[in-house]
Amino acid sequence: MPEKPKVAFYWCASCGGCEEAVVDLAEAILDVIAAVDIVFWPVALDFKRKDVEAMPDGSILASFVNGAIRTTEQAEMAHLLRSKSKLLVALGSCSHLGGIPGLANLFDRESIFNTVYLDSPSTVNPEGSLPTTHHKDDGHSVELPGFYNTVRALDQVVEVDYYVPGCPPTPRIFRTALQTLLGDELPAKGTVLAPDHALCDECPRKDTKPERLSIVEFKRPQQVLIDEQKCLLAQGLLCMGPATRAGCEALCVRGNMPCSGCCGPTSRVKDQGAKILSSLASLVESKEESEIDRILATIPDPVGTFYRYSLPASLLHRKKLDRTSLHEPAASK
Amino acid sequence: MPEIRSPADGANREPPRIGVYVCHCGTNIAGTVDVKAVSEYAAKLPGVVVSRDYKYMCSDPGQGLIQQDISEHNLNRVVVASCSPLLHEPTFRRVLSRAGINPFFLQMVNIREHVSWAHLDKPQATDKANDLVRAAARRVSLHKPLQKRRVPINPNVLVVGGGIAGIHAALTLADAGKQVYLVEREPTIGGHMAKFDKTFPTLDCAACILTPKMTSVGSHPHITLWTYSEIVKIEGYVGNYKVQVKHKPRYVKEDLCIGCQECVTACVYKEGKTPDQFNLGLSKRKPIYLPFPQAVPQKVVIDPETCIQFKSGKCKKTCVEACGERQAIDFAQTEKFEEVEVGTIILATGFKTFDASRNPYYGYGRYPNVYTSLEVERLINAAGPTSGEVVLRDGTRPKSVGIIHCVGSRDANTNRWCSKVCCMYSLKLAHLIKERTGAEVYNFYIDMRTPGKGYEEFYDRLLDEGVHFVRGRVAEVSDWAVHPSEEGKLVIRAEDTLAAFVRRIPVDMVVLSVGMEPQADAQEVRRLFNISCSTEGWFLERHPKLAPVSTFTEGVYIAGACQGPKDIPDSVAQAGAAAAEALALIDAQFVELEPYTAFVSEEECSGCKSCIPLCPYQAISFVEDKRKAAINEVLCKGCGTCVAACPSGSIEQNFFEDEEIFAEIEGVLAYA
Amino acid sequence: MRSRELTRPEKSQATFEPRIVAFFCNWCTYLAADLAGTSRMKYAPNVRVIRVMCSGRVDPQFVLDAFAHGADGVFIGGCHPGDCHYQEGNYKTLRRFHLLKRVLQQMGIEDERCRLEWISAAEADRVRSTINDMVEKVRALGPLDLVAPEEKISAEEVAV
Amino acid sequence: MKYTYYPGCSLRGTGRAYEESLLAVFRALNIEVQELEDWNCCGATTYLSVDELTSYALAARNLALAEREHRDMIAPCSACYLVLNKTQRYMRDYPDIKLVVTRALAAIGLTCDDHVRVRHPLDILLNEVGLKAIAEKVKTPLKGLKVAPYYGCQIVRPYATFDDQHNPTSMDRLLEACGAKIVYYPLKTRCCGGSQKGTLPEIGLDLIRYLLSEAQKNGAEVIATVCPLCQFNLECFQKEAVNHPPISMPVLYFTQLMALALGASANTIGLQRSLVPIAPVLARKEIAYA
Amino acid sequence: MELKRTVKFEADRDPEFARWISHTVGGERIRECLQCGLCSGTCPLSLYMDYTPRRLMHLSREGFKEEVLSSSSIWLCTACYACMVECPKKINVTHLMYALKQRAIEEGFYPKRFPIPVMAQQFSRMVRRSGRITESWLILQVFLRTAILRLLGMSKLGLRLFLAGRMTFKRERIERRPEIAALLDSVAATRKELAL
Repeated sequence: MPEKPKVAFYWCASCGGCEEAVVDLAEAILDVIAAVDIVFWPVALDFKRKDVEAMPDGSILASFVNGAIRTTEQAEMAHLLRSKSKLLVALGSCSHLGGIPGLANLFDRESIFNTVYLDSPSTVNPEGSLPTTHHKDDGHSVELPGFYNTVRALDQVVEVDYYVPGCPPTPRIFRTALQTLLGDELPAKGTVLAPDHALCDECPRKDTKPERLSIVEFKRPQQVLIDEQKCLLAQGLLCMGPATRAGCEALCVRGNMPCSGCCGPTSRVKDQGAKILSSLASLVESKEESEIDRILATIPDPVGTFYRYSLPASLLHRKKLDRTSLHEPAASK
Repeated sequence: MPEIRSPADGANREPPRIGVYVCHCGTNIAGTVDVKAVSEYAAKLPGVVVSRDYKYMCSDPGQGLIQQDISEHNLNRVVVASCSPLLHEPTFRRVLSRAGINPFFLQMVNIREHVSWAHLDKPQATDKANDLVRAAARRVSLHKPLQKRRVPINPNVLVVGGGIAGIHAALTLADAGKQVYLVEREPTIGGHMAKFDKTFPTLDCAACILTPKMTSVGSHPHITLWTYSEIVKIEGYVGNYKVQVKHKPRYVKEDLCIGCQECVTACVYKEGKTPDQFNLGLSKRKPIYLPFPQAVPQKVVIDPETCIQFKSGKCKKTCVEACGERQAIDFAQTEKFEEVEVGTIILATGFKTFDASRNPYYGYGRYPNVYTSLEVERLINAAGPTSGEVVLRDGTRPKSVGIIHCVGSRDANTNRWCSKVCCMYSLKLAHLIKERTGAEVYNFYIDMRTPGKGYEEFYDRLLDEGVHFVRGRVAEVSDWAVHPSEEGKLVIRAEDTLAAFVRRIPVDMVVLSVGMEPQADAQEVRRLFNISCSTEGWFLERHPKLAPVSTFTEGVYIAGACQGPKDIPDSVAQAGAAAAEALALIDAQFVELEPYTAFVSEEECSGCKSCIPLCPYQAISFVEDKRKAAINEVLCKGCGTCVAACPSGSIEQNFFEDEEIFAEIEGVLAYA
Repeated sequence: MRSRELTRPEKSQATFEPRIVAFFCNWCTYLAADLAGTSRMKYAPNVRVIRVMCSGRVDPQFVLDAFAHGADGVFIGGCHPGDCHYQEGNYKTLRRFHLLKRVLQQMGIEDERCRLEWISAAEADRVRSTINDMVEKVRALGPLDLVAPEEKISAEEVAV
Repeated sequence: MKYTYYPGCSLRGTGRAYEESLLAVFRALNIEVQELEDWNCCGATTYLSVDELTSYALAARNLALAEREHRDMIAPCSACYLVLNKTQRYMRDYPDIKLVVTRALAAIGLTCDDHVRVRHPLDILLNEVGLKAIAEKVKTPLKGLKVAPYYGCQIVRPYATFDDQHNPTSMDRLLEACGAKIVYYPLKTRCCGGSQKGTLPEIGLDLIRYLLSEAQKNGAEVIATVCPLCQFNLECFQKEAVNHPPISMPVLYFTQLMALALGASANTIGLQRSLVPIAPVLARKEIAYA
Repeated sequence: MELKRTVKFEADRDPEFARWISHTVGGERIRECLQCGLCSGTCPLSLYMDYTPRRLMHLSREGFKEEVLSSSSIWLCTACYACMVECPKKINVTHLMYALKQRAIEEGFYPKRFPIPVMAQQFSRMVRRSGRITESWLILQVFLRTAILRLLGMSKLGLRLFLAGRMTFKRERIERRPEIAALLDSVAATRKELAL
């Protein structure tokens, strides 16, 4: 009997939600088990890295990697799985776009370390020790993964064949993705395995959105009693739906929460944040600069809002801090 | 289950075969840009098959060169690096068409206006040119074939302004059989010219040449004359404008009034009490009045500000009695709005004269016998307040008159420009005043400007007539005497720059030759019609030499002094030109528009409706059955605002597609 | 991965010449720039103009793309408020611009690097002065060095 | 209201009455002034003709000293008022001048950041105190005393900061508030010849003659001035300027007339210093003053 | 009658002078002058000028240094600013008059005992010495150096002023006189250094 196609799962910088999503396939997981042979899945099964290294190149049909790349180890694993697999699939927002961990790109490593290991009030770290790549302790020395200055989406480190969007991908998205991959003809390389239009299309509240929306204020969910039927944008809530890829069947909106954009942009958009920004700002109801600013000020954290899942993969980059000049201003010029 | 499609990409696109053509434009470009280097650089760019530089790309041989290459090297894309696309894009697109490929496979690079003429350093200029060419090459490979849109031209024409320019344009068009709507905001047409007595240099009577034209406007079968009316709204595009006109109430039914003026005689006011603005306040009129004897239309107007009936409601209404069964008077009249559709528009909104009180040192408004030139035109006019008698406020004849040129012209403190007509009309006034009063007349001028047929000869004539010419800008008109001969006179102090000393000249009357200014509401008008103004506020022509009556808005033309100071002959000539431009468009019956419209890709649109409120032309609508947006190509003007705002990237704009612009951005920035 | 065409050649690092991408609307600022040329006004050669029909066409993506591809500054030129050839396009630009500026600030990109100016077809001299002014301000700020995740991981990134 | 006060040299010499009356008016209207500490000559118009840069430095020293007080500075003398204003403007407009002056000040440990407003008493009285407040405080109304308001040059020319350049009216309105009658005076901003009378007498005299006879022709009983030099010229050379028939036209500082109206006594405001006495006129008008 | 050559040869021009006037403070727009004569007309002193201000503008921009610097006009200007305010080309005529005075003094272009430059020099001396001006002394010194005889004519007026307390011979002085000297020296130094 022909052996079943091998698949692997791995997680990098992520919360583990995507692993859950796999489990959430519920009974459908049985079909998966039936259809494939899982050769590597650190969360669920006891395989070691060396086992993978032992495999011949390309022997895995598909590796599903979730999580962004933040450490050297994650990068190494990404490369390893790439070489062993025919298909490398980015699973979930973090590996697809950088995800929540990607918001760390608002700051550089040094400031992050300072906050986390030194400055934060809850920290007790008298000798001010910071993460390091090698550590000596009575003769023994250990090599530890290095911490990059920047968070990356998977495809910013290795070539990726397909993307399964979502934070996490809904069972439906994941199932459809699997079926597509197991199907006879594969979509073009680089395809995001979800519909290529925006969420509004499958939003239950689509018809309640007025044709002429004009924005006078953004409210935050906790500030209002949210009408269960009405379009959230029409209620003054900042919903990313119009700029976000469909496929999730608007789960959040059905849960009476605005879409926060986890499935990323459509294939026609390079930068999800810029697009929703453009669309919403254009609708602001004023021609007067100070009034425009007043209205837009009701978005407290634009980057955190518009780029919640997509900062690393976006066109928006942080300016390098000239650390030397920070330390001794004189040296700056 | 949601369908999964591979994202559309340019896989099915034919590989580009680009030809790059760098123009020397004589030395205009080659002087500052190393054109050889640019074309050599271009030759190495991906997709470029041929790259050449040539003296004049727009010349026949230049065009031939491109056409030949297209067929020989079967090029499918062309980049021309020369002047601004606004100049020669059409030229080179025609070349592509002639060569049998879609004209929109062309990309122009502006290395003249934006590079060679703007920079000095040759290496830097050449670098810039390279960057721009590289970007163009990348962009052009992505161009898609497009077709221009043909729209029909509505043969009706709107003419705004009933001065000599508007009148002439309207008549020209109407005589050609076109339906003309002539809109004038005053109760009568005629404009400034109607106020003049004689015209320079021929001294023929203004009324004699203007009145016939005015009456034929009033009676022309193809002219709808709307006086006391204003344009309030205008929408549409070339060939298809929808115009809304507001008719101000004159409280007299135009169709019933026959202009007999019995009502005026009958008015309870035995004497006029209100300054008559047609005579610039030099005479008084009644609340019900005819602007002036030759007014067209011959319909009276009631001024609600001064009419007792309007102020107290308790008037004997002798005017109504006098009007009798005609019942033309209608106190209940209100403003009316009317919509018309036209294909082309001619703006002839004219000018206003400089407010002389802005030059306090000439004492206008302080000394009664300081007049503006326009006031003196009325004094001289046989139909004017003094029936042609040139007299001072006290009714006596001036024995000496000083005419001061350049009031509100050539002066950084007021208007920098030369008003062009003042020298000539000042000569005219000097002649007429001398003729009527025999007074000593002094002209104070900076430079005597008499370019024009018969103008210099007229100046000679004035010199012969013994009018004094003092070359110097007057410093002050005052009433304090230093010398006994100055007692009770107005004293003009100026340097006689030819004699090289300062003179004090006592006169009885001072005439300020005020310059021409843009109309007070020029800015609003230009916004209404979507055209530009020069920094001074004159309407901006499309090209100062080659398109003097066209504007940047297709189908809107300008004529007369609204475009800049002009005398009557020039205004009339321009009016004719504007009419001809309109006729040309009408006779062509169609106009071709750029295809730069936006379109919604139906299967991609999510129907989020974000775009709908953004379109000022209501071109975007929500198609209920499909639950997606759609753009009406005819209404779309191609600004691309909706494209930039579509959150799912489902709207594209022809010739300005995202990928094309990205290619251009990354092209100019690439280090290669 | 980020291609070599994006990394500043050594020589241009030695003598920093700001690279500014400009988006000019076809009816006002582009014409003004043409007029500046025809009137032979001289200004800094650091700006590369991209023509759009209306400043309203300027998608914030364009601005970010320019920065991401090595622009040191971005300059958007449109018609004066109320003068837009398409009635209101420039107001949309204005609104987007105000929000975009805040996003850029959060990423540490200085205000002077992104500029919106209303320049009418007649204001050739404002094209000259604005460009010169912006080039000088950006020159003073120095090259815009961004942390680009799409760039290859460099050795220096790992060490602590 | 508190201001720094820059008298200038003339108000310590021929123009003493100006200072006396000015301070009297300020007292009456509760305007506090503090004399600029160790002020020096502004350089006046004369210095410019010897050495422009130095004259700016001189003026700037005063500006620098004034900046320490963080108050507006009042300069009653037209020449001072102009020179100080002009220095500020030229330092803004001409980098060279700014450089030279800044260095010079540095040499004596001063800096000038151009944040002091140099203002004229007319400006203060009209725009800070206001006509109403003044009218209320009038004790001895001037009973239609016919005044020719003479502004001369330099306070509205070249910089019209607080009044119309061609037809200033601030003094007119202030004196009317004190009950005076302003006569038509077309020469109100014409030059008095400045120091010409001292240097080229015959020329100065002509200008003075025009001014005096025009005032007389328009029925003025007194000429009000704002500048020590104008006052000096118009008063001290009347006999020389207008001889047949001789003229006797009192020439007072506008502040003397105001102080009078506000109830100050004659010799506290320097009326006794006039060479052409005003007393007869006041007597004729039956304006009883202390 | 005495005849002299009136034709001017290019050699009579001093291009450096022309360059200087258009680069000196206030001369920025002198080349734009359209010779309208408004300045002359509005000038209260032009009654006595040999060259009207307008002519001075043209002569200087053309570089006729001799004529300009030896003209009486530059000394007549009282800086009333009428010309500058009204000039249709916004030329700072008044300031140019100052510039010309300075140049004339530097190059000694004025008649002996001519009071105005003397006055100016006395003025600056007194400022340097005392930091302030005592009018009485100033006038006295000027007359001593120019027209002693006129002093007698003036004495009567002087006396009346003295009695009125308007002529004091007590010298006005500032406290920190050295500062003035330091100030002036610094200016001189910088001027030399930058060749202004």
